[in-house]
Amino acid sequence: MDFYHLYQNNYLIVAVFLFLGVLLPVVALTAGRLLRPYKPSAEKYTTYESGIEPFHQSWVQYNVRYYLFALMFVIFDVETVFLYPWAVAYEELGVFALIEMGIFVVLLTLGLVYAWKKKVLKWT
Amino acid sequence: MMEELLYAQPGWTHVAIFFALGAALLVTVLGFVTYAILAERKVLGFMQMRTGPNRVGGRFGLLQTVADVFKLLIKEDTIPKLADRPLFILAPVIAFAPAFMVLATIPFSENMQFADLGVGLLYYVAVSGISTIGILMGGWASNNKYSLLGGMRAAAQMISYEIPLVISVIGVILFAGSLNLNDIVRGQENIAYIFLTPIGFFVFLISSIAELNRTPFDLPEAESELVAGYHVEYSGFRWAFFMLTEYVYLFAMASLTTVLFLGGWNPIPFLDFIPGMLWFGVKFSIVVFFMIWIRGTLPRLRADQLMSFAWKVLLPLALLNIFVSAAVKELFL
Amino acid sequence: MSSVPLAAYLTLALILFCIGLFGALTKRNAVIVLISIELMLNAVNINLVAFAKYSINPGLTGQIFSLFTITVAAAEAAVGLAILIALYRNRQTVNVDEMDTMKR
Amino acid sequence: MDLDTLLSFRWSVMLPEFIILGVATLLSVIDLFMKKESSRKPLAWLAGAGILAALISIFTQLDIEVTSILYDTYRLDSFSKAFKILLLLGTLLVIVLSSNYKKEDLEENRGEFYYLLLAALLGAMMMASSADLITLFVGLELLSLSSYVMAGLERRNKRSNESAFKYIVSGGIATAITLFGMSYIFGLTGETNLFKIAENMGNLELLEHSFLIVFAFIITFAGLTFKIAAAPLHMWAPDVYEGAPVPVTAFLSVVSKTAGFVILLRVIIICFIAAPGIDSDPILLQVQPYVMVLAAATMIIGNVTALRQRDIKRMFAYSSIAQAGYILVPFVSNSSLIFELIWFYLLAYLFMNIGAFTVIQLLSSQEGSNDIGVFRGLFRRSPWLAVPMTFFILSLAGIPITAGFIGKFGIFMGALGLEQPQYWLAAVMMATTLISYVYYFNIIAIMFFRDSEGTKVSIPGGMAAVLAFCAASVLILGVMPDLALDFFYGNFDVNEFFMQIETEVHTHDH
Amino acid sequence: MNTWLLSILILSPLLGVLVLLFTPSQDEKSIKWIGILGTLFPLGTALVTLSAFNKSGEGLQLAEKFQWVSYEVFQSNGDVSYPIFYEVGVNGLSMVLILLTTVVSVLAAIASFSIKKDWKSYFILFFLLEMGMIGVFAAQNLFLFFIFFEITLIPMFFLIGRWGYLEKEKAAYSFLIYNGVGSAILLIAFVAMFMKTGTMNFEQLAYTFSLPQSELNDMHITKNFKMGMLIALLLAFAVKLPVAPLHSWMVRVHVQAPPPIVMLHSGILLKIGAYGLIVFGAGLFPDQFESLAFIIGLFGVINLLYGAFLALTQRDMKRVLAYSSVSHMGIVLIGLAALNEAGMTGAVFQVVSHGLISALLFFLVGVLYERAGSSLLKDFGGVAKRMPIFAGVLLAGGLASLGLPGMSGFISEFMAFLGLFETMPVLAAVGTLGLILTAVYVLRAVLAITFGTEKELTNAHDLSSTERIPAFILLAAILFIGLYPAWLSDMLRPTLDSILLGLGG
Repeated sequence: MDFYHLYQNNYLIVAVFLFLGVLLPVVALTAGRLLRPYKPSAEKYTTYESGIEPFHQSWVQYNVRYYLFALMFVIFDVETVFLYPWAVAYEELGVFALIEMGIFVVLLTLGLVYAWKKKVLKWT
Repeated sequence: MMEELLYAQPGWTHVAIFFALGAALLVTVLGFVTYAILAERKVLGFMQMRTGPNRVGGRFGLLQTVADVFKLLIKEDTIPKLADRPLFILAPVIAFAPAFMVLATIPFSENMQFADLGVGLLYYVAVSGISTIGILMGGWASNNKYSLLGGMRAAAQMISYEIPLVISVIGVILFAGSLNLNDIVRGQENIAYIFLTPIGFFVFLISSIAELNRTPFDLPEAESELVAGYHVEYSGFRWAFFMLTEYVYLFAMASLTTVLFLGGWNPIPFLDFIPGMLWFGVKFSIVVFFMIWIRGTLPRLRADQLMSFAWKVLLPLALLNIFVSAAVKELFL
Repeated sequence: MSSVPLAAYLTLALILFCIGLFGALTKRNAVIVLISIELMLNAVNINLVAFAKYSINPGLTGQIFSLFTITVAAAEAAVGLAILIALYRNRQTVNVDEMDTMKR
Repeated sequence: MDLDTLLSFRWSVMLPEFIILGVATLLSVIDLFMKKESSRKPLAWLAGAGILAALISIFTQLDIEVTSILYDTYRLDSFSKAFKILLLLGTLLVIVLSSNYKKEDLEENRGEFYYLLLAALLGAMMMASSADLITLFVGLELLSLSSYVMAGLERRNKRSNESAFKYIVSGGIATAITLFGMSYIFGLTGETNLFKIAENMGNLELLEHSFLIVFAFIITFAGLTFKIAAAPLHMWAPDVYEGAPVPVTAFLSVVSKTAGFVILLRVIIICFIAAPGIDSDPILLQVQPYVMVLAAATMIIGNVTALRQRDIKRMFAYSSIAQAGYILVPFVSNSSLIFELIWFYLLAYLFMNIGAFTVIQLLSSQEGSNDIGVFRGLFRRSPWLAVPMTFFILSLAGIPITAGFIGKFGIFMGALGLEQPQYWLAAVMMATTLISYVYYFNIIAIMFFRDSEGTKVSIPGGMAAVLAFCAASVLILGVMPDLALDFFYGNFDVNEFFMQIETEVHTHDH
Repeated sequence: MNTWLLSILILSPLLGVLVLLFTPSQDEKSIKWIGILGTLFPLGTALVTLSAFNKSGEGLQLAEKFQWVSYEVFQSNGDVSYPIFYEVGVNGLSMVLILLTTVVSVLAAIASFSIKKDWKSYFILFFLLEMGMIGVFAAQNLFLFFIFFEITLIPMFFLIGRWGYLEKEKAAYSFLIYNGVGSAILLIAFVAMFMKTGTMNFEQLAYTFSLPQSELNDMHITKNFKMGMLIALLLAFAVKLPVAPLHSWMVRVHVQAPPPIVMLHSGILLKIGAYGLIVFGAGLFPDQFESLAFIIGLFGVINLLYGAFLALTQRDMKRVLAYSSVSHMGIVLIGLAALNEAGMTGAVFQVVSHGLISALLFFLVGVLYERAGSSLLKDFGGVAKRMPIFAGVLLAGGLASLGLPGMSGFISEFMAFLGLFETMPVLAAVGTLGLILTAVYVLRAVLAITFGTEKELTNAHDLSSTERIPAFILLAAILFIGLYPAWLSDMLRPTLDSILLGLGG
C-alpha cells in the first residue's frame, strides 16, 4: 500500500507543478496589470502588417503540406507507442522480438520511402 | 524526511510542502533563465568579438536581464482588436505550463528529484509536446498573417523533429531497460550512454536544438522573414512568457540530455568525491554552452532543408540507431 | 484520497463516448467530426485501462488492447485527414452538409 | 515468449497469409520503383498469382487438423479455411475486374490499388483465422482502412472522394462502437481470447452483472453489423457504393461483407454462447428478438429503398443491404446449420454479385453513366452480356435453378427448423424478396423489353472469363448444390469452431 | 427401378432449345418449324410414357429417385440428415395433365406462326415453359415441384413482357408479383413441412400427416400447424387458380399476352393451381380440408357467379373469355368442396376439359385479332358469312364452354354439381344460377361475332390450313372426352380413389 501512496504522491507533485506553471503567468500578468500603463489608441490595436493597413482576413486556409506533415507525425509518433514498451522489456523478450521489431520498423521505413518517393517530404 | 513524506497518505500537508519545493525550483529556474540570457548574449558577444551587455548592474551587465524583465512588466499590453481574445490570452499559459511541468521528473542529483515517475521519459516526451499547441494557438489567435505563418512553421518543425527525438532515445531505453530517469542514470554508473549510442546522441542533440527553435533551426522566429514569427502581436509580459518558455525548455532539454546521455550526476571515475549535484551542473553547463556556441557559429537553414533534414536524415538515422543499439547490447553487454 | 471506484471511470468513458457520438453525428465541420470519433475511441481506452485494473477479472491485456486502439485510432485519423485533403482539393469545402453529390 | 516457444509453433499453417503479405510488400516496392509512365498491368498479374498461390495453399491445408499458434491469436480451423476460400476467390475475381477498369482518375494510383486490395484481403483473412479480440480487431481495421483508401482512389473524382470520406466517418463511428462493446466484453471477463472469454462468461459471479453482458452484446453486435451493412449501420453503403470505383464496390459488397459475417460469427457466437442474460437465461436466446428486428429491418429497408433508385450502383447497394438481412436470418434463428447456410449463401452471393458488377462495370464504362438506362435494349445489343446478367439477377432474386435459390431455401430451412420456427421472420424475408422482384425484374425488363440504338458492348477477355465463370457457377450450384455442400461437409467440421486448443506453455527457469 | 423415361420426358423440350441455339436468328421459317417439331418430340415421348403407363395400376408409376441435396443437421437428439431427393413419377391424374400439356403445346407452337419478332428467343422460352409445366406434373416431391413451378414463372414473364400487346409490361409485372406471392407462401409452407417431417416426398408426407395425433406430437406437429399449412397452400394455389379476389392479374395476362401463350396459360398453367389443390390440399390434409369444405365451396360459387356476371358485361372478347375462365375455375372448387366421388371427378374433368376449351377459344380469338387488329365485340358481326369454318368452330367451342351435353364441359359441370348437391344443396342451388349466366354470356359474345349485321373486315379470309390443325384437333378432343368420358375416368380412378379414401368418402 505504501507504494501506492508513493505513486499517488509523485503524481501529486506533477499536479502541483501544473498548478505552479499556470499560477506564474496569472500572477505575473495580474501584477503587470497594476504596474503597466493603459493608453489605448486605434493604431495600437490594429494588426501589424509591416506598416500597411491590414487587408482581408488573415485566418486563411493554410497550405495542405502542413496536414501532410501532421499525418506523417501521427504515424511515426504512434510507432513509438510500440517501440517504448518493446525497448523497456527487451531483456525478457530476446532476439525474436528484435526480429519482429525489425520487420515492424522495415515496414514503417517502407512507408517513409513511399512518402519520400511521392514527394510528400518536399517542402515547397 | 522526504522518504516518509512520499510513502505517507497524501493530504493537504503534502500539497503545501510540494508547493513550497516547487516554488523554490521555479525561482531557481527563473534565476537560471535570467542569467542564461545574459550568458548567451555574453558568449555570442565574445564569439562575435564584442563585449555584449555591460552597462546595467555593474561591469558585466549582471542586472541587464533583470532590467529587461522590469521593462517588460511595465510595458503597455496590447491585444489587437481582431484577435481571438480568449485564445490569445490562453496561448502563453499553455506554452509555459508544460515547460515547467517537465522539470518535475528530472533527477538533478541522487536525492534531488521531485517526482520519481515510472514512466519519466515518456512523461517528458508527452508533456513537452503540449507546448506546440500553445505556440500554434498564439499564432492563430493573433489574426495576423505573419504570426499565423510563424505558428504553422513552428508547429511543423516541432512535430517533425519530435519524431527523431523520440526515437533516438530508444537506444537509451534499451540499455537501461526502463523509462524511469533514475534508473537510466543509475544504468550509466560505469559508462555514459553517449559512448554506447553515439548516433542516438547526435540525433537527439540536433533534434533538441530544433525543438527549442534555436538557430540554426529558428525559422519560426526568423526576424528577417516573418518579423518575429508567431508572437509578433504579443507584447509586454505575454511576450515574455513565450521567451520564458523557450529558456525553460533550454534548461529542461539540457538537463534531459545530461540525464540520458551524459550520465546525470554520475561522476567521472576517480573523481567521485565531488558531489553529484556538481557533476550534474558541470555537464549541464557544457550542453547549454554547446547550444549557445552552435547559435553563434551556424547560419540559419532554409525551410525546405529544415524539413527534409528531419525526415530524410535524422529519422532514418534514428531508426538505424535502434538496431545498432540492440546489436551493441547483444554483443558487448 | 481513496481509490476511485470502477463505476466512475465507466461513467466518464460513457459520457465521453456519448459526447463523441453526438459530435460525430451532428457537427458540420469534417475535421470536428473526425476529432469526435477520436473522442469515442479514447472513451474506449479509458474503459479498457480501467477494466484492466479494477474489474472482476483484472488482466493486463486491457492495456495492450488500448495500445492497439491508440494505434488504430491514429491510423484512422491519418487516413481520414488524407481523404479530407483530397476532398478539399476538389470541393473547396470541409462542410459535411455540402457533401451531397450523391442524393438518395 | 522465447525463441524456442516461437520456433515450436507450426508457422506453415500461416502460409496463405504469408504469401499475401509477401506479395503485397513486393508489389508496393515494385510500384514505388517503377517508372511513372510504365503500365501497371503486370502488377495485376502478380497480385492475381499471389492470391491463386494462397488459394492453392489453403487447399493443401484442407486435411490439416485444428492448429493454433501464438496462443490462439492465430488458428487454422475448418471455419477459417472455409471462409478464407470465399475471401480469396472473391478478391481474385475483383482483381480481374480492376485490371480491366479503365478510368483516367485511377491510372495514377493503379499500383496502389493492387496492394491495398491485398492488404484488405490480409485483414479479412486474419479476421477469419483469429480467436483473439485484439487480433480480430486489428484485422478488421486493416480491412477497413485499406477499403477507405480504395474507395477514394479516384483522387480527382468528387464522388469518389466523398464516398471515401463518408465511409471513413461512418466506419470510424462503427469501429468506436464495436470497440466500446469489446471493452465491456473484456471488462467482464478480463480476457481477450475468445474461448477464455466464453469460459469466464459462464462464471456465476457475472450473473449479478448480467445487464452489462446484454449491454456489451448489443453494442458489439451493433458495431459489427457495420461491415455487413445491416441496419442500423447501413446508411454508408449507398453513398460509398455509388462513389467508389466499380471494382472497389464489388470488393466491398462481396469480400468485405463476407469478412463482416466472419467476425460476427466468431465474436458473437463464441463469446456469448455460454453467457447468461438477464435472469440467467442464455443471452443468445434473450437477445433474439432484438437481432430479429434488426434482420427484418435490414431486409425491409434494403428492398424498399432499392425500389426508388435509378443509379444502378446505388440500387445494388440497397440490394446488398437486403442480402445481408437474409444472411442474418440463420444467425438469428440459432440454427445448427448456421455455418453451412451462411457459407453457401455467401458463396452464391459471391458469384452472382461479382458477376453483376462485371456487367455494370462494362456498361458504365462504355456509356459513362451509372443510370439504369445503360441497360436499355442490352439483349439486342449484346446478348452475351444480357443473358449472364439475367442469371445473376434471377439468382439474386432467388429464382430456382440458380445458386441464389438454394441459398435462400437453406436459409428458410434454418429459420423454420427450430422447435419454435420463426414464421414471421420467414414471412418478412419472403415478402421482401417479392418486393425485390420489382427492381430486379425491372432491370431485366429494361434489358429485354426496351429497344435502343446503343452499340454493342465490347467485352475484354478477362471480363468474359469472369462472366462465364460466375454465370456457370451460379447455374451449376443451382442445379447441383451438393457439389458445394459435399465439399463443405467433406472437408470442414464445424465442431472445430468451438474447439479450444490448449497450447503447451513452455516454462523456463530464469 | 429407374426407367429414365420421365426424366427424358421432362427434359425433352430442351432438345428444341439445343437445336435453336445453333440456328441463325434471322431464319424465321426454320425457327418456326423447329419450334413445332420441338414440341412434337415431347408429345411423342408423352405418348410413349402413356403406353408404358398401366392405366388401371394403382399408385405411382415410372418412378425415379436420386439423392440430390443433403444437409446434415446436428440436433440435440443426434444427427439428423435432411436429404432432398430428385423424385419423379406419374399417377393417372398427372399422366392426363402431362398429356394435355404436350398436346396443347404442339397446338400453341403451331399457333405461334403469328409471332412477329425474335422468334429464336421466343421458342427457347416456349420450350423452357413447356419443360416447367411437364415437370410440375411429374414431380413427386415438394422441392422439385416448387422448382418447376417457378420455372414456369420466368419464361412466362418474358413471353408476356416481350411479345404481348400494348400494356404487356404491366401485365408481365402483375403476373410476376401475384404468382410471386403465391410461390412465396408455397415455399414457406413447403420448408416448414420439410423441417417438421424430414421428407418432401408426397406419399411420405401424406403418410406422416395421417399418423395419429399422439405420434405427431413427438414431431411437434400440432393440429394448428396442419391447419396453418393447409390454409397457406390453399392461399398459394388460390392465386394461381385464380380465386375471385385474387384474379385481376389473370385477366390482365389473358388480355395482354400473345395468343399462343394465353392458350398455354389458360389451358395448362391455371390448372397447376387446381392440381395443387387436389394433390396437396385434399391429398395431404384431408381432415382439415373437410372442415374447410364449405368455405371452399362458397368461394367456388362466388367465383362462378362473379366471373359469369363480369363476363356478361365485357365488351372485349378476350376479357369475356378471361372472366369465363374465372367462372369455370369456380366449378373446380365446387367439385372439390363436394368431398365425394362425383364432385372430385367433376373437378378433375373440369381441369382437363377447360384446358382444351379455353385453348381452343383463345386460339380463335388470336386468329380474330390477327385479322382485324381488335378483339372488341363491337368491331365484329356477321363473320359467319366470310369465315364460315371459323364461325363454326367458334360456336362449337362456345357451346362446349357453356356445357352442352356431348361435349366435355357438360360432364364436368354436371358431375361437380351432382356432388355438391349431395353435401351442400343450398350452395349448389345458388351455383346453378351461374350455369344459366354462362349460357347467356357465351351466346351473347359468340353470336355477336358470328351473326348479325356484317361489319367491314380488312382481312377476312377463313382459317388457313395451318390454323385448322389446332382448331380441329382441339375440337376433336373436346368431343372425344364428351362422348367417351370413360377413357379419362378410367385413368383417373385410382388417383381419385386414393384421395377420396383420405377424405373418408
